[in-house]
Amino acid sequence: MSSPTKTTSNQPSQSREMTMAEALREALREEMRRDERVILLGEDIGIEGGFGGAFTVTLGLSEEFGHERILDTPISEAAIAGIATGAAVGGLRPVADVQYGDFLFLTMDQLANNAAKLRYMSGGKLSVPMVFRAPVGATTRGSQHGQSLEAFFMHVAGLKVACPSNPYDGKGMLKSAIRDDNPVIFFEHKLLYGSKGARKEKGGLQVVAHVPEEEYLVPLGEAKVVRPGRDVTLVANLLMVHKSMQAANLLAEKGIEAEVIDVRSLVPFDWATVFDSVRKTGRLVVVEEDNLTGGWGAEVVARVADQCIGYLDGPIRRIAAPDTPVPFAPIMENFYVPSVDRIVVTVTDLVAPH
Amino acid sequence: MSSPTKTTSNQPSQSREMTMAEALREALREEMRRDERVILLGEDIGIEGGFGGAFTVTLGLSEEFGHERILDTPISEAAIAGIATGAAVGGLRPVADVQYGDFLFLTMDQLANNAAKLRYMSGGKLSVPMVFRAPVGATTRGSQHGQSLEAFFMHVAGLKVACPSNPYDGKGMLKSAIRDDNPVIFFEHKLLYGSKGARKEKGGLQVVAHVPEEEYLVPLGEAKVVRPGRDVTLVANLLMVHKSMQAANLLAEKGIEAEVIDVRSLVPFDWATVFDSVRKTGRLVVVEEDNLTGGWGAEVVARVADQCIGYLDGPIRRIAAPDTPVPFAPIMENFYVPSVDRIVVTVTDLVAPH
Amino acid sequence: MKAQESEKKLKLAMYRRMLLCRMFEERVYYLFLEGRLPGTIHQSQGQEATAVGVCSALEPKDMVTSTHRPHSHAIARGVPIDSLMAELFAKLTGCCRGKGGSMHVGDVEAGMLPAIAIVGGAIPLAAGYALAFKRLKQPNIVACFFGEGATNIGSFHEAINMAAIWDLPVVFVCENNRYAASTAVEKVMKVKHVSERAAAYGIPGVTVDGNDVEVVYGAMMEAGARARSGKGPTLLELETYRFAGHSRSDPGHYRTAEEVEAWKQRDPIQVFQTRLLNEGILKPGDAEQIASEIEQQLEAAIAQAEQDPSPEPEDCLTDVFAN
Amino acid sequence: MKAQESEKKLKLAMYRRMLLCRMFEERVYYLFLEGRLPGTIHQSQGQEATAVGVCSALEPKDMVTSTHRPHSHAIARGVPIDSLMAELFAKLTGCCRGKGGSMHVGDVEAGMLPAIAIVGGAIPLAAGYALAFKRLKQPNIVACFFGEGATNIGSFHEAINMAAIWDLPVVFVCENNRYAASTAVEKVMKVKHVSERAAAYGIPGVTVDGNDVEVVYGAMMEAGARARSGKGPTLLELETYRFAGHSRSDPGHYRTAEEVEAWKQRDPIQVFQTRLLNEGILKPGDAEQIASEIEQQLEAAIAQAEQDPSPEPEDCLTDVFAN
Ligand SMILES: Cc1ncc(C[n+]2csc(CCOP(=O)(O)OP(=O)(O)O)c2C)c(N)n1
Ligand SMILES: Cc1ncc(C[n+]2csc(CCOP(=O)(O)OP(=O)(O)O)c2C)c(N)n1
Ligand SMILES: [Mg+2]
Ligand SMILES: [Mg+2]
Repeated sequence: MSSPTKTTSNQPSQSREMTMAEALREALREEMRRDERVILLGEDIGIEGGFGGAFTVTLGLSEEFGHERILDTPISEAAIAGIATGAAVGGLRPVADVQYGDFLFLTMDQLANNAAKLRYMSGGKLSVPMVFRAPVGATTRGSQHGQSLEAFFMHVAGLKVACPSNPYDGKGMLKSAIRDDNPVIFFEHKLLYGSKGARKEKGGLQVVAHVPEEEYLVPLGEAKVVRPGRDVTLVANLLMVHKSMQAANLLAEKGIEAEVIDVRSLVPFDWATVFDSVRKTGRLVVVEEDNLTGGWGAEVVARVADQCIGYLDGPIRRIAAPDTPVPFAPIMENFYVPSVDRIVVTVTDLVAPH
Repeated sequence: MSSPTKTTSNQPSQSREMTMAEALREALREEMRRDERVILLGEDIGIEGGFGGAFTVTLGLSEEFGHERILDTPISEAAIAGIATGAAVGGLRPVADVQYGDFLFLTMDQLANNAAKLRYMSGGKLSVPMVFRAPVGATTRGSQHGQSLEAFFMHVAGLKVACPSNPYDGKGMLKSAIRDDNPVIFFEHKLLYGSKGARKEKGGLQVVAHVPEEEYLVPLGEAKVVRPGRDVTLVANLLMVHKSMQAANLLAEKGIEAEVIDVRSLVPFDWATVFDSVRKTGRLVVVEEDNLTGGWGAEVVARVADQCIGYLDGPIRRIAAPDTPVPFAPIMENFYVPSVDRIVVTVTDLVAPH
Repeated sequence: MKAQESEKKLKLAMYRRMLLCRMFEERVYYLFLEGRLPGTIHQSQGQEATAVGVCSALEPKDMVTSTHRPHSHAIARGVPIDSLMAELFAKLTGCCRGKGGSMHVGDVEAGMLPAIAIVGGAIPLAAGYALAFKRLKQPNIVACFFGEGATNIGSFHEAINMAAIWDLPVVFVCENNRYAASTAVEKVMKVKHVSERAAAYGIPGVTVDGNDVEVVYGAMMEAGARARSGKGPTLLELETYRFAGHSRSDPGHYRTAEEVEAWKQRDPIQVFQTRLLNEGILKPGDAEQIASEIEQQLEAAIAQAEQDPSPEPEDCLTDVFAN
Repeated sequence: MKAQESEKKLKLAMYRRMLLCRMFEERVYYLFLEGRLPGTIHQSQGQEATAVGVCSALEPKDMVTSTHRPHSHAIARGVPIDSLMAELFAKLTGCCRGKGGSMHVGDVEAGMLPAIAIVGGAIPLAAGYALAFKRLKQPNIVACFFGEGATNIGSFHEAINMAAIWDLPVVFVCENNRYAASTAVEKVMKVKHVSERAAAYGIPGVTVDGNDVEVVYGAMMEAGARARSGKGPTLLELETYRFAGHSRSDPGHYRTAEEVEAWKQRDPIQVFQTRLLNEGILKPGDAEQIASEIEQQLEAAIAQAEQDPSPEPEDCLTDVFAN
């Protein structure tokens, strides 16, 4: 899985190749320059001689913006979330983060009971413009450092959920998230940060994208058809978009044309794009890295089974991790994380006339 | 919704009518008498002159078992969950609780990262025999005291999830959960505790059931067809089982025979019973009190869309709460919580020839 | 002269406000018994000096955070009585437009965030709001109310530590009424005073008589000045007692009649009234006069709330997301 | 005589154990550089006296909980080296059968729970395990290891308070190595000593030199005796330093060379070795002899681990639920 995959984002003349880590860093820098109210909160994000966060995204920002705006916190995830929420209500636009998505479980009371509900409980009198960044995905770190948590937050009414799969979307969506007046949980995949950061992950993809010099935004709530196809619709996010693309290329060799949709954001969700595709192809396979039961893919299937049932030519399949914690041994982890091969086999079987 | 609904549980000659609160209390008492290792942990559960927990379930138990086994805790939900987990690994069989399910968000790190994964991370060398009880459901308490959280825990690999709808199942399943060698999240609905406890809830159902004198268990992982029918399958849990039954009776008057399935436990889930029913009726409507997006109903639809698609005569519908926090005003709450009327209308429309 | 005059005015204002808190709660209690209000309530009879003493020491643009027991905080902070009453009646005119209810009353305009009913849940919010004040260079502070029971939860520890290391302009106000629901404080912490916990964060911890509104006011002025001047937070423990049950349905059998009686002897309103009479600030008859004015105010609020419009069922769907 | 003999044996055992910890970590470091081990590691060179001093004061049936930095805790506790090495190699013979990895090593048989990599996450587990000891009337205690960074997280506060009010048989062992990843302790707490936080729970707080294994052993024996006798927990702060980076990829530029150098002068193994030589407990050449024995032990463990069987991909699916 090391061959560079370039995203087919609209490429304006003036553009550079960037990794996800670089693109996210540039988004933070631009928004912090643009709006004094944007601050960052997190562990090890701005320490001199430090890491720039667990995955280098904030590296160098404290030099430009200082420690008044780049706040290195104690290991207090719940308070990081709650303080970001309170600061947002108070007029700032905090961008907080956890070093690994797994730690979001510590923040759920503050995010689900406070951030997501304060506007509602106030009768619409206040808003909570904050972003909470979280790296997800299995990277041979074991059960407590490899989970995917999108589904938990997609289920919390009042939170938006973003999950960009490439640097172009990453930058554009992070900027949109920061300008959004609502709490946005922003998921990033550890294997997509790219190798230019100090923290290249084993098995990481060399995902680079052309990122234009001039400013641009990618709105939250718009899915993207990253590959058109007539035979089957593959719906994926984050790392699984890339695996689905690789699978689609292999399937094409067998004459199976898969349409690949990158959901990009889970809340709001761009249902129309998925429905249109399924109505065209008649077949749906959702590909997610998360545990099968109760994953976000189930919601996609449920909406399609409600809205597109008459168009389906076969069962709806989900390709997901089994219902187990993330195992440590790479041999087991490779079995746990949906593989290109699994996608190819599943789709081939689904499309094959029975 | 005040007419008494009696559950049609197998009724042995020797039996008494009991409310959910009474049945759960009896289950705890029996298991504590049976096994010294069973202890209770929670806030205000055993204080003299106190409440017996938020809904009287533990009332009187400390008199019999003493404060060595009925542990009144500080307001420290995360530690309650973590201490129960550690105690379980250490050889006890703790039954812990939160006063309102909404507080489970505070426990998610301990339950999802530790309780659910310790056995796995140890390579199967230890087990975590604990039960965590949580009252759910909207009862005019507003956004932070009325949520339904089953879906969050159904998605955590390594946790079992129970949700009994009546006193007979409540007692039998709680006893099974206590004897189970795995962590079980045990959901109870506030409107189903019954009126005999000091804490009768407005709008609560007068659900009583015949509970046999002699000991019995209701295994986790077995759904129950509480009403047979040929036209449509209604899958529900907790309070929604009762609303579905009421709807089914009204539908019968229109000549629509709904089969109502009480899932009883979400993990393990009795897929066969649901699949068999859907294959028979050709139509599925899932009824849940939780927010629509990412609710446990989505998983039910996804499994059916994978396994039973050829048997479906129409779209699969879900009746759930909208994607909003729980509103306070009863007028809004009644709109938020799925109503008997909504079920009737949805099913009628689904079954009607188009 | 002038100073005396304003001091006198302050005392009278505090007295009236305390009485308003008390009479509001008593009136609301009966409304519940009559079944005219939905949901549940956590009342604060007996804790008026803490709410009024603290809020009287605040500036208009300061912010208050509160708990599941927020009525007196809201009244003391100046959330309009009509909008409070309307919220309890679940009306569209309520301070939360009927979406919040008793446990979430608040009004940012009046300087109070919606109350948070998750014990300890508002403590990080308070620190965060204080962080905003600091970053935006506003000269304001946050008064963060919570009970002694909340000092055992993680958010208390994490948020106070962060407020301490960043010298945030917030005062952590612990209303120690000796019980968390049915649980006596001695059962759940070994320290005699909650204020002893301040040392763990390197901030001042102070314990004062929470039933003496002037003492509370003075302590809050001091802690507030410290916070305003950039010296950081204080953990201010106010020793008090709730006369009411924990919630609507609680008869309070976990407390002895003697204990309750002893505290009633120290009724913050009685104590203060007697003092004001001795000081001649209250003339004979004034108290009755004030009470009847409040009485009318409350009856008007109830009458208004009852005829105010209810939300529509579909209003449930709004206010989830901004724009 | 007898006493002296056993004391001598204990010292030698502690010396050997510390050296084993050090040499294990150094060997493992190179295995990682050579790309022979998957995942990441958090190493403990420099913190051997804390791990060995504490675990040497434990009884066979006592229990240890650990963190993301667990290798020395496991070695000190007596988790078999082969099974530790095999776990790092992700083999079926690993102490977690390849499912846990470096951050979760442990072995209940040996008296150590799987390490918890969520900072502070094991503190409630330790209190819970201690509760089980107490209920089951076992005369044992739990030694709960965590770093100073963990003392800012909610679970520390909640769990220690509960252990305190119930007098649970647990010792909270804080390895204060001055940094949480890149974050210096002064940045995130205002107290000078973590042990000052014990007062918030009404339990003893003790700070000792964590680089002197005998001092650590003595302090742990005392805290352990207290816990065993039903007097409850102690917060034991051990001042130490990690020579390694925070994790595999950390060059540690947030620390000055001088600081690192100064601490290396206090290398717990060097300090102890010199003392043992002076006391004549170690004879010239003994140290080298012990080192080479350990060397062989490690090489054997590596050779064994490399030829041990790997799990099958499908093994991923087992061990989720009991029975
Ligand atoms: C996290 C959490 N746990 C439990 C509850 C249930 N509960 C509501 S109030 C209360 C007692 C709070 O005691 P304290 O903090 O002293 O405040 P007081 O009620 O005395 O004003 C409890 C346990 C809750 N709302 N939130
Ligand atoms: C809850 C949580 N937050 C953040 C992390 C990432 N992390 C791993 S170790 C570490 C530093 C821990 O410092 P300390 O507790 O002092 O232990 P030390 O590493 O110094 O041994 C951090 C921030 C984590 N594993 N868990
Ligand atoms: Mg209290
Ligand atoms: Mg440290």
